[in-house]
Amino acid sequence: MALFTPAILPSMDRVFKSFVEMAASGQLAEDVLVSLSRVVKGYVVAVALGVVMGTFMGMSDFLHNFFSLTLNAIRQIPILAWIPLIILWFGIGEESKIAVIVLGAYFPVLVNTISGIRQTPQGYVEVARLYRLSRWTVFRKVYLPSALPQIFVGMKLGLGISWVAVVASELIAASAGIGFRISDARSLMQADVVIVGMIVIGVLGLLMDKALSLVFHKATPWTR
Amino acid sequence: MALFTPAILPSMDRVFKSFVEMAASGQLAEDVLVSLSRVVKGYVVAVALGVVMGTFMGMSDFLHNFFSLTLNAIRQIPILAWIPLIILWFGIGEESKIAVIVLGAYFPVLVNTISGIRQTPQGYVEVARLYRLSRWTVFRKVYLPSALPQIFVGMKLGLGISWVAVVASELIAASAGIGFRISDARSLMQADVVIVGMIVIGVLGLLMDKALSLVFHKATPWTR
Amino acid sequence: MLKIKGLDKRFLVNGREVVALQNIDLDVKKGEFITIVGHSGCGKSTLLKIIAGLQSQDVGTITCHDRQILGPGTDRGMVFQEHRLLPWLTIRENVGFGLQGIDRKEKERLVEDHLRLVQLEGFGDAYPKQLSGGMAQRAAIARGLVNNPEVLLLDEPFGALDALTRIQMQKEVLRIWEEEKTTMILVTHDIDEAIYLGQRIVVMSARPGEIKAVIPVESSNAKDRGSTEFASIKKRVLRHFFAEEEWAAVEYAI
Amino acid sequence: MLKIKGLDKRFLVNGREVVALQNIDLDVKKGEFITIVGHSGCGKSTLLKIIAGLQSQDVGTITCHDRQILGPGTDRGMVFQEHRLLPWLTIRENVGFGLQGIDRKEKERLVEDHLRLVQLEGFGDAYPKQLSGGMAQRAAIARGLVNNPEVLLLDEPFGALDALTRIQMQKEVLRIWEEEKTTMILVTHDIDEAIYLGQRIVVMSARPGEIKAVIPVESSNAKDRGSTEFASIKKRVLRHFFAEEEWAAVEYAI
Amino acid sequence: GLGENVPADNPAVQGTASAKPLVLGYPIAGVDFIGGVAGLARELGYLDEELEKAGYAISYQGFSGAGPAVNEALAGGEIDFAVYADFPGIVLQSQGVETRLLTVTNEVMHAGIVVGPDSPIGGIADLKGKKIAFPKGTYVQKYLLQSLEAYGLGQKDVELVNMTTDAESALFTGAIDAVAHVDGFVARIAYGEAGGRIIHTTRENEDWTGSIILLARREYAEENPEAETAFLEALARAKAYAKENPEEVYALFGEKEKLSPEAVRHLHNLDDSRFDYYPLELNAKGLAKLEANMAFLLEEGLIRNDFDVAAWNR
Ligand SMILES: Nc1ncnc2c1ncn2[C@@H]1O[C@H](COP(=O)(O)OP(=O)(O)OP(=O)(O)O)[C@@H](O)[C@H]1O
Ligand SMILES: Nc1ncnc2c1ncn2[C@@H]1O[C@H](COP(=O)(O)OP(=O)(O)OP(=O)(O)O)[C@@H](O)[C@H]1O
Ligand SMILES: [Mg+2]
Ligand SMILES: [Mg+2]
Repeated sequence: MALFTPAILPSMDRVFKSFVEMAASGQLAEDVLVSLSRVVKGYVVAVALGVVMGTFMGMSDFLHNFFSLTLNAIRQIPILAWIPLIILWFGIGEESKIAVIVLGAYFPVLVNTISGIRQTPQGYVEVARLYRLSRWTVFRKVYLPSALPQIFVGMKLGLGISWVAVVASELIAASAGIGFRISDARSLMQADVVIVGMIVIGVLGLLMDKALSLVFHKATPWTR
Repeated sequence: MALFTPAILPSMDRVFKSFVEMAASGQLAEDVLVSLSRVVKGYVVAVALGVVMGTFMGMSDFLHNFFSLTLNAIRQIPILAWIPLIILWFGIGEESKIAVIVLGAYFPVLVNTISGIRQTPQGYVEVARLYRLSRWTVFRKVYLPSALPQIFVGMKLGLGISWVAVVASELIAASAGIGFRISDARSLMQADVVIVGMIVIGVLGLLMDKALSLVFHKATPWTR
Repeated sequence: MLKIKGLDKRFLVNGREVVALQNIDLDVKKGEFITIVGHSGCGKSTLLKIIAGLQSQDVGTITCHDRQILGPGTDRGMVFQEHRLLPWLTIRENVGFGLQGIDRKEKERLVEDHLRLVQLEGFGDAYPKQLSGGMAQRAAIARGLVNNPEVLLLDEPFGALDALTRIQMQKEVLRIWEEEKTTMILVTHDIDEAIYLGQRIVVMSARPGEIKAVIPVESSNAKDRGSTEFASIKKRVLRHFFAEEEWAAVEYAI
Repeated sequence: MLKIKGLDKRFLVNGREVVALQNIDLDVKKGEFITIVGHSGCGKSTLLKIIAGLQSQDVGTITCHDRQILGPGTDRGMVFQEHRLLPWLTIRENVGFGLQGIDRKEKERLVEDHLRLVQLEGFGDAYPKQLSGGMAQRAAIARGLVNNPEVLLLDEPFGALDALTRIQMQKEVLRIWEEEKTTMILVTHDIDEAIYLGQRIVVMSARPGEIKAVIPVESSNAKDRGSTEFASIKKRVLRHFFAEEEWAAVEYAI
Repeated sequence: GLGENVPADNPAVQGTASAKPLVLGYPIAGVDFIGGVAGLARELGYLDEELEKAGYAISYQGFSGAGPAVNEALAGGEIDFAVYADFPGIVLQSQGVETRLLTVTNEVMHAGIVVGPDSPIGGIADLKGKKIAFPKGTYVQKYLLQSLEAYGLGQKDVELVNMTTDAESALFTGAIDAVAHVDGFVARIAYGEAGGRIIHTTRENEDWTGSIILLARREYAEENPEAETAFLEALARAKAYAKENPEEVYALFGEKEKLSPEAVRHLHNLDDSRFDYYPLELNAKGLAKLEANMAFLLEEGLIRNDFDVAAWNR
């Protein structure tokens, strides 16, 4: 079987030409901006929700037992199956697209945060208990820094999934966005556009991933 | 806006009736078995690949630098965009469906494994170096147990994503499977069937997740 | 002020029961300096953690100012056997870790004072992993002292210190004890230290961890390492450590 | 066999340079027992880790059997200042951690023997966190001894042990040294211990960490804690610890 | 004088304060273009004009998720009118979502079967034992099954594979032997770079074709009869324009659908530029086809309830 069929895997030449065309027409920039704004919004919400809920569930056994069954079940359910409900609850505007991204990016952050918080060495927690620090201080000074490396892993995964989810989200009523462009090009059999889209998302995602790594590096001076 | 439109969110009654019908006709069991077999195969491959690659990349800076750029870029690229290439490389049979699941489940396992391995306290690694243990022994006795909690988080996330990916995978030429059933029901506006599918996946995923937790608990007696 | 009555504590180790503490009775007066000596593994750390409220006993009661101890309280401070410095805080932040609700300036002053006290000036901005074992232990001592609690529990605080630093730290602790009237309970393996610091020495035996004897160090004369009282108390303490037949051989070595 | 020449080691702590070791010269003969004493933070642990091959020096050479040390080797074993027991291995597995390529039966026998030696029979199946501080330290000693390396580096191995256990462990180490002709380098804060065990005592000073003196303990008489030689060596060692003005005050207390 | 392609993502920002909003949904298969006479009406600006006159501000919303996505949006009340194939419309009404059929905009939606350029398959009869991809739940399914039957092939004689977007990938890699699909898709392969051969189309038998309908949420339709009238007026104007300027219309279709002139002719020049296949009224032929399609959906188990097609418009 051919590993390279131009109709599916066009030459790099052709891909590059498409890229230049899309860039020159301004369409690429528009698509990227639209999707980027969705990804950023959805991702920020997912991280905020995931870290907060994860912290609560990590620090309190009660909340963990209370929520984990439901959340673990929801976690398994395909995003595509949620879309009708998301349209029902969030409409077909931006909210629904952001909701899809949140749904995708939330769980890696949540699960990693819970695990990170729960793995905080008891010895350190005891020191904090000894001084009767407030829950908030204990979180800030003990749980959070201890869990940070793992929360960060969740954030990295969540970021990747945000980009994956943007395509699913742009299957709902969209007329721009890099995910929309990919779906579109797929039905138009424009393999070169699909590949351009993949590369653009790959590079963009990579840059954001690197930025995240940098922030993490700055935020954890003690690991150096 | 209506939060409950029967066409999208039918009554529990109706969902239950559908469930009974689908169960009685044997269709549900067939769908579940088909998808379960795909999930298990894809998941096992993803875990094996993820843990092995993650270990190598976690233990060797060279391999980490060598692969991480590519893998991080690939990680961001939407699964749906991969499908044409997956068809090109794996055809439209079972392999392609499993490939989609692997693509989804691989990265959570990989990223968590790398992070877990890299966070192994240097003090313990030094002890192993002191005794000039073979790389394999160091892995088995130091890195692996130290990374296990985080690898496990990756495995949990990967398992969830396997179920998410099964729907995408069954968009490729499928005629059975719970993901196919959901897509099919969605296009036929059979909300009750969609909801049955979601619940079945949720429960199945939950059971597998619990099983995983149990295995983990057994595998880490020292954390008790 | 601290009343311990009939304390029992057991642990399960691989299905087998290990009696860490058995029938511990001890009254500690306000402002008293108690030292505890005993075999490795006899339950000294466990006892301290129970007093701190970090572990709970299986049987028995323990009260502080006639109120049951059910958890940690700011009246009791502790220096752990392992230093337990938080890896993500600098030494300065670690020392000031428990200082809350006070003025920032005042906090800074207190922390700097205590860093100087344990001779870690210049290492305030270092992270714990950049310190040597003894330096980390000193930072932990500073963290314990800075809060100036009513009762201070010290679990082998000077174990990793050299002779000179050790003597200096002992003096500092004595000075603080005298000035602040802190109640001190200190675990040590150094019997000289136990005699030099303690008003009463609690000798514990291992498995089950029981109190074998409580030896008072009454005259201030006994604090003098060269005095005969010192030597006689040392002998009394050591005696409890060794079986009859060993004693003869060891006695001479002291 | 072990030749250290002009060793320097610096660390960066918050942008500031800390000289951990400076111009260290030391020759250790095969089968010799060296003890090292010095202020907390003077670089003792760093020196041991460099000998073990776990850290590298900035300047200087270090050879073992005339071969440059570039990394760890099975000829050198080490007991760390912190116990470093692997939390996920039982005590038995921890003790047998470095034993490789030998018969399973033989390995089991060796591990059991060493567990008995450090008085941890019955705790073989426990996990490290179920042990007291002293018990963990003993397990670490057993792990260091069981491999029977040519050179054994011991970093304050008895710091957390009570008087009795300590004496027993010291005796065991001496016995092994005599029987196996192991070259021993032991760091301690207990000067009595340094004299009792060492053939030569290396006294180090802090920041920069230099060798101040190497004091031989020649006659076997000096090992007797009651002897005048013992007292005089102790004085010589201590002298290096204190400044002139302090010395007068301290001398008396010894 | 072609209308601007207004941004459709946010219907709320459009129109004047007093104008009532009307959101039109439609499926997108690769290009954001409604297609057919409705697309023409939009591009010519007639839709905006007529609806503005009636006091409405129309906005357009394409769905990459095609028919099912349009249905979900209709059911969720997110869109008011929809232009799409009759199959998803029937599915929606049969599921009890209250809709009103406004008109049939196109009564002959063709489909075809395409094979790879080097394929030995010459016609439907050669498909025996072959792997054929088709989009399940669309009128293509009806066409495929009925045409196979017409050539004496049962469902057991071929291997049917359900595929939507990625059928071409499978065709090019040889994973499947033929694709049955809507006319546009077939033309795209046949007139595309990689090439392909059309072995059969519904032009052989009009009964196998599908139709395009204009559907409204019943609630909206009942509250806004003026919107319906204005909408239909715009469609009528577009049809009239097409009859007079066929070449411009073909050029417009070509540009919007990103198709070559040959492909456009194949797709749109069905009755020598008379454009009578845009009936824009509910005639007996259109209703009969809807009846037949509903019967097919029922028979195949794709819907569970039938309904009165004749009353759908009332
Ligand atoms: N990883 C490190 N990073 C930075 N500085 C370090 C590091 N390890 C040690 N140091 C510094 O090197 C010096 C010597 O440390 P070392 O641990 O060798 O002392 P030590 O003699 O063993 O002291 P102790 O008796 O307290 O254990 C100290 O000042 C310490 O701050
Ligand atoms: N978390 C635990 N789980 C199980 N057993 C424990 C635990 N903590 C302590 N023990 C057991 O309790 C006994 C007393 O331990 P403890 O730490 O109080 O001893 P210690 O007197 O402080 O000894 P050391 O002088 O060696 O520090 C030991 O036998 C130990 O094995
Ligand atoms: Mg203890
Ligand atoms: Mg040290």
